[in-house]
Amino acid sequence: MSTYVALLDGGAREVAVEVVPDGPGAFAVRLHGVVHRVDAFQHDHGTLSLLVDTSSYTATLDREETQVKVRVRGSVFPFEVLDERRLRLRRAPGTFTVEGRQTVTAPVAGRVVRLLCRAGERVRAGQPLLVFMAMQMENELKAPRDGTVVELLVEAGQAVEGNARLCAVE
Amino acid sequence: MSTYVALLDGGAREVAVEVVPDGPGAFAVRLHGVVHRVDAFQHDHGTLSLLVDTSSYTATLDREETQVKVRVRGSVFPFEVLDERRLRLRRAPGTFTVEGRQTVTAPVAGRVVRLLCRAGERVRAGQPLLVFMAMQMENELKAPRDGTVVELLVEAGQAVEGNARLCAVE
Amino acid sequence: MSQPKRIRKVLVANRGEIAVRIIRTCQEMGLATVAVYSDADRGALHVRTADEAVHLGPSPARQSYLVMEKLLDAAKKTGADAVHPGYGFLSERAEFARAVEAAGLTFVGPRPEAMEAMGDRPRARARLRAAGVPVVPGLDGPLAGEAEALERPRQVEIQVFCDERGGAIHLGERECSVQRRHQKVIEESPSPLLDGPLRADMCEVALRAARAVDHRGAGTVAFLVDASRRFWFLEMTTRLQAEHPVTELVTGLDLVRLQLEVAEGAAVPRQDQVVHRGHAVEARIYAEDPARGFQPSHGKITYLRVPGGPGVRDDGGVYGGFVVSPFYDPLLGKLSAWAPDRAQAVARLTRALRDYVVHGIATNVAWLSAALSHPAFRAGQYDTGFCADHAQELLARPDAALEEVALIAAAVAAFRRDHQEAEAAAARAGAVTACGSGWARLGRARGLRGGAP
Amino acid sequence: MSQPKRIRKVLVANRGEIAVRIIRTCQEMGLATVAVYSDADRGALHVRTADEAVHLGPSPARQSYLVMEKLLDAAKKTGADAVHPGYGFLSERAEFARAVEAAGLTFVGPRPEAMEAMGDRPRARARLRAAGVPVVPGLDGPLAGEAEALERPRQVEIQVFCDERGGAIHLGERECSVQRRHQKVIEESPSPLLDGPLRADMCEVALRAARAVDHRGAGTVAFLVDASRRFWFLEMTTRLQAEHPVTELVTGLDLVRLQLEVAEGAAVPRQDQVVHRGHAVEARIYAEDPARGFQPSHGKITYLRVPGGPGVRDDGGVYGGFVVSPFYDPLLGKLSAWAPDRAQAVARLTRALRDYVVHGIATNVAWLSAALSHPAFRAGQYDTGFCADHAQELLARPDAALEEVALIAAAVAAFRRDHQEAEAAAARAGAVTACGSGWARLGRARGLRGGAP
Repeated sequence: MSTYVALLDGGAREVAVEVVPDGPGAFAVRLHGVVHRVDAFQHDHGTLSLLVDTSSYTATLDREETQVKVRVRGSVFPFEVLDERRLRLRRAPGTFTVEGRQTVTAPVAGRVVRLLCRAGERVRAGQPLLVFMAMQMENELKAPRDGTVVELLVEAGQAVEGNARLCAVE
Repeated sequence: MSTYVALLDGGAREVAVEVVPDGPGAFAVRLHGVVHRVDAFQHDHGTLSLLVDTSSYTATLDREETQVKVRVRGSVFPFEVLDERRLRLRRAPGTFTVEGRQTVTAPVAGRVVRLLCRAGERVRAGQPLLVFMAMQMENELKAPRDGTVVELLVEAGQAVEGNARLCAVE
Repeated sequence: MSQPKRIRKVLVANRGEIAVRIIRTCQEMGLATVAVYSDADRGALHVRTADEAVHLGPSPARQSYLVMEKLLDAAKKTGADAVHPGYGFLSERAEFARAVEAAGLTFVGPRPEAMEAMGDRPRARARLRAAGVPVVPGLDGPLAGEAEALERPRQVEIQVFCDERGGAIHLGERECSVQRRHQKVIEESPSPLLDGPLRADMCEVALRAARAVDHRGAGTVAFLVDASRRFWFLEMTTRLQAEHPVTELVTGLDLVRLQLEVAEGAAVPRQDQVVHRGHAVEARIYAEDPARGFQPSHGKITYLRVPGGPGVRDDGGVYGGFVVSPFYDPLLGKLSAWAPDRAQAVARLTRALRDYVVHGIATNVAWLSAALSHPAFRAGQYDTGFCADHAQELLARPDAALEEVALIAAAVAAFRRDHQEAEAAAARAGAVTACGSGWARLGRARGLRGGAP
Repeated sequence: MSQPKRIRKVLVANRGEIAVRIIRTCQEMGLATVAVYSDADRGALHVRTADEAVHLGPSPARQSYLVMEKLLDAAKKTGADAVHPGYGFLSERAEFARAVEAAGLTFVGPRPEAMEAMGDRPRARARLRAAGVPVVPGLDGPLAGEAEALERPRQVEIQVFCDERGGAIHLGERECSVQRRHQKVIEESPSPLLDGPLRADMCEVALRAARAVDHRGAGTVAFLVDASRRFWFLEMTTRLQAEHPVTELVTGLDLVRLQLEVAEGAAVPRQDQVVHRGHAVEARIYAEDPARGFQPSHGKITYLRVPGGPGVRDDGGVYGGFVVSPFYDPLLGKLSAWAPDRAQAVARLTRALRDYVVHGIATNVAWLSAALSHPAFRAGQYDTGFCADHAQELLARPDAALEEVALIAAAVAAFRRDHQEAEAAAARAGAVTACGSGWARLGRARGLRGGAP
């Protein structure tokens, strides 16, 4: 089960949605205390055909990071969708930014192609820290917050396992 | 200028078509001694809008190696299109297979990832000889003909320039 | 006579173009709609078009669209108060109509008794002969081979409509002689064969037949007409026909609306209120390959563009991106054209077919154009032997005049491909972010003019 | 009177939906067609639909579609013998008509003198007043502000058709009061305002106006009608109007065919041969964003699905994959519906708009649905102030009942994304051949149900 929290009206309202997979394309979704049986079918022109219980809808999702605009039958609903982890971070008292030491880990097994930062360097959130390669593709791994690179545990060319700790920013 | 030769009616007829680029999307095309001004526009659903002099056509091309089926206004024309090099090979007396020593070269600068053959090994046309990597993508380079690997000039991990000779089959 | 009830929510016990067609009229009438679907049809247009949709079961029709209990369960689950059967599937199964009515729902169609009366062909013929309807000669027993019993017959059908109050009208005829292996392909109204007196005779006999079985709702009385313009009853279908659009185009009536109104107990219009205007022709677009013996074609429709403009009607059941499965009739949709006269209507439909673009699967569009352009069809002089007689002529052969264009297209495409491969080799600079399984792809993305001005 | 000639090849001096519309009729009549295009329109539908196409020049209209010499050169180069101007661009420039005829070609439109007579509005009004046509009061001089001079007027236009032989008929009226900033958006025929006597009066006056300027071909006489049902001449256009489909749907006539026939010297039908039937409504589909002050929207149409079914007509000028450029009018096409009565026609158009799917750019489709559903429109009680009066009501606001659906859609989509990312991490085995700029892409390709049964 995964729980998502949608922030509506610019954060004034908060709605929790629980999703449990239930066969191919099928889900049980709890919303406002009611469990709906949902069948989702992705059309390749980018719309989602949704059967909610028996009702048929076509939804178009326009996503940018955690912001999403959902269009259903001509109505457009903008909101922010957070998963539990992001929500916890958001709820850290007094601030809505990422706090504490953040460790950057390898998403899958692969190889560190290049380092783009040095230990002790000040970095901004979103700044690329290193180039990581797996499955023949390169990706930049980015700083999760503003801060200092307090640990740098790998070097260029090094092969690492999935979830290996690469560096930390604090 | 490039010259193509189309083989029609299963090779019974042979027609030469010369193509000279003439600005973005524009070409001068000589066919049966007449030069046509052609404007070609590729629609992203896979059809080609062609203006031949002033006439407007929509062509759909279905290609498999050198065989191509062209559909224009409901008429379908199957033929084989060869460029000059292929035609020369075809015209080698007595046979329609690739003859002589064939050298495999690097299509662009890159790195040899893995060797899939050894010097002296017998190989079949189309059999992968080595894995070559460039632009973060791996490609297999294949034997151009049946024969023996008479030269193997690189080893796994070696970086090479574009057009570098990699191996030869004879 | 059961007491008809006001209909509020209609379950459409069908799929494809006819399900979409029925849902459209329901929407116009402000009625809620329920679609049903099999595994193969989860992404189908009728599922997306309806307000609600209920899964029936596996793809084969006998495990989904033909299972009465599943349909009744779907109606119950969604609170539908009426069931429209469309055509095919359960539409002529009296047992289904009976079960629907037993569940307290309205069956949009005739009473089960009328369906049974017509479903049993030998008995139906006897009954009709007693009512003075001429029946195809020598055919009291056998069920097959009607068309063969007469020489070169035409098949002309009369659309009738009857209500619960004794009202019975006809909406003129449809000429249905363009058939391939007994499957209609092109239909038109009026028939080029009929004149006023013959039409009046046939319509009168059709109404006699409908009354003889106490018919209710939409019905079609099919006749065979021989070379001497004598006609015989062939069969009566007690449901909407696929080719109903030609009748709608000529009369201006919406037959699905009429069906629903009659099912609610309303009267049919008076005969003198039915005014015929102009000429309509319909062509059925099938996913089949005429070059391979009309073998059905399956797979994803990668691109679809349907024609429009004056007098053109598209009744589609698919969309770009839909996957045509092998489980059902390969009918993708129907394209119809109306015009003030037959020549213009045929020219219009031919023009429209030229604009019908389907990629990804084979269709009979070119074959339909050839059929419409055939001199016998243009002259209106064709019978049920048309498709077989002209089978070779109707298969598209390449137009020699276009060979040069095809050669130019192939050469230009080859040039671009070669050119782009060369260009790609020189384009390494921006390559890190490129996506591709080979070098050529990068080149194609950069080197092509197209898609943007 | 110049000797009209048989037309064989028509150059269509226009673009977009009206060029496609004209080409369609030419194809039905067996006439060859020549399209013209600017840089931005190389991939446009009219270029692909015509038999031939000639490049005019850069994208701005003043360097392409408005350059008379380029159009004449194109006609000469292709051997066209007639020029159809469509609407807008050069369609009402007497100078162009004169140049076309001087080049020995047929101009499909009025004589240049009639265009000049109508183009000079103050003189036209004086001439018409002399002919007994009531002109908007207090407006002998000024060219602007007609609609403001009357309180809450309606704009009703009469379609007329005149031939070279003195024949002049009307094809009834079009109600054109739904206008946003003087741009028509929804039109219908007949007008809910007119009754028999008022219609007869207006049509008679319209024909008087057409005769007063010796008009030939298609013309439209626009009137303002005040709350007391008095009417005044506003202007006369001497070309095809964008909204001609509603007249075609009601009369069954093809106005482009009539234009071409009249240009060849044929007579118009007799007035008593023009029979009106039912009701038609048209909505113009614009690439504009009502939520952002109706700002035009440009870019690629990534997906397009147009509605069909009974009584629906699509006059489109674009296709899925086309790039809408900022250089021209943002009209993508027109969607019209016909039905036996007004309520059914409006319900039908509303239903059809629900099925109109455009991805990639913003459109006014939801706004049109809101306008058609507005009580004032449903009641037929609206005037030229309709759009401004109800501006706020017509802007789509989210339907609160759908919020739950949107939440479910977002949560399911998020779940899938997260799930696929996790799955992708476990899917390294088959990764060498994968194409993607990130890990998620691989997962999406593998993890999604969709597109195939």
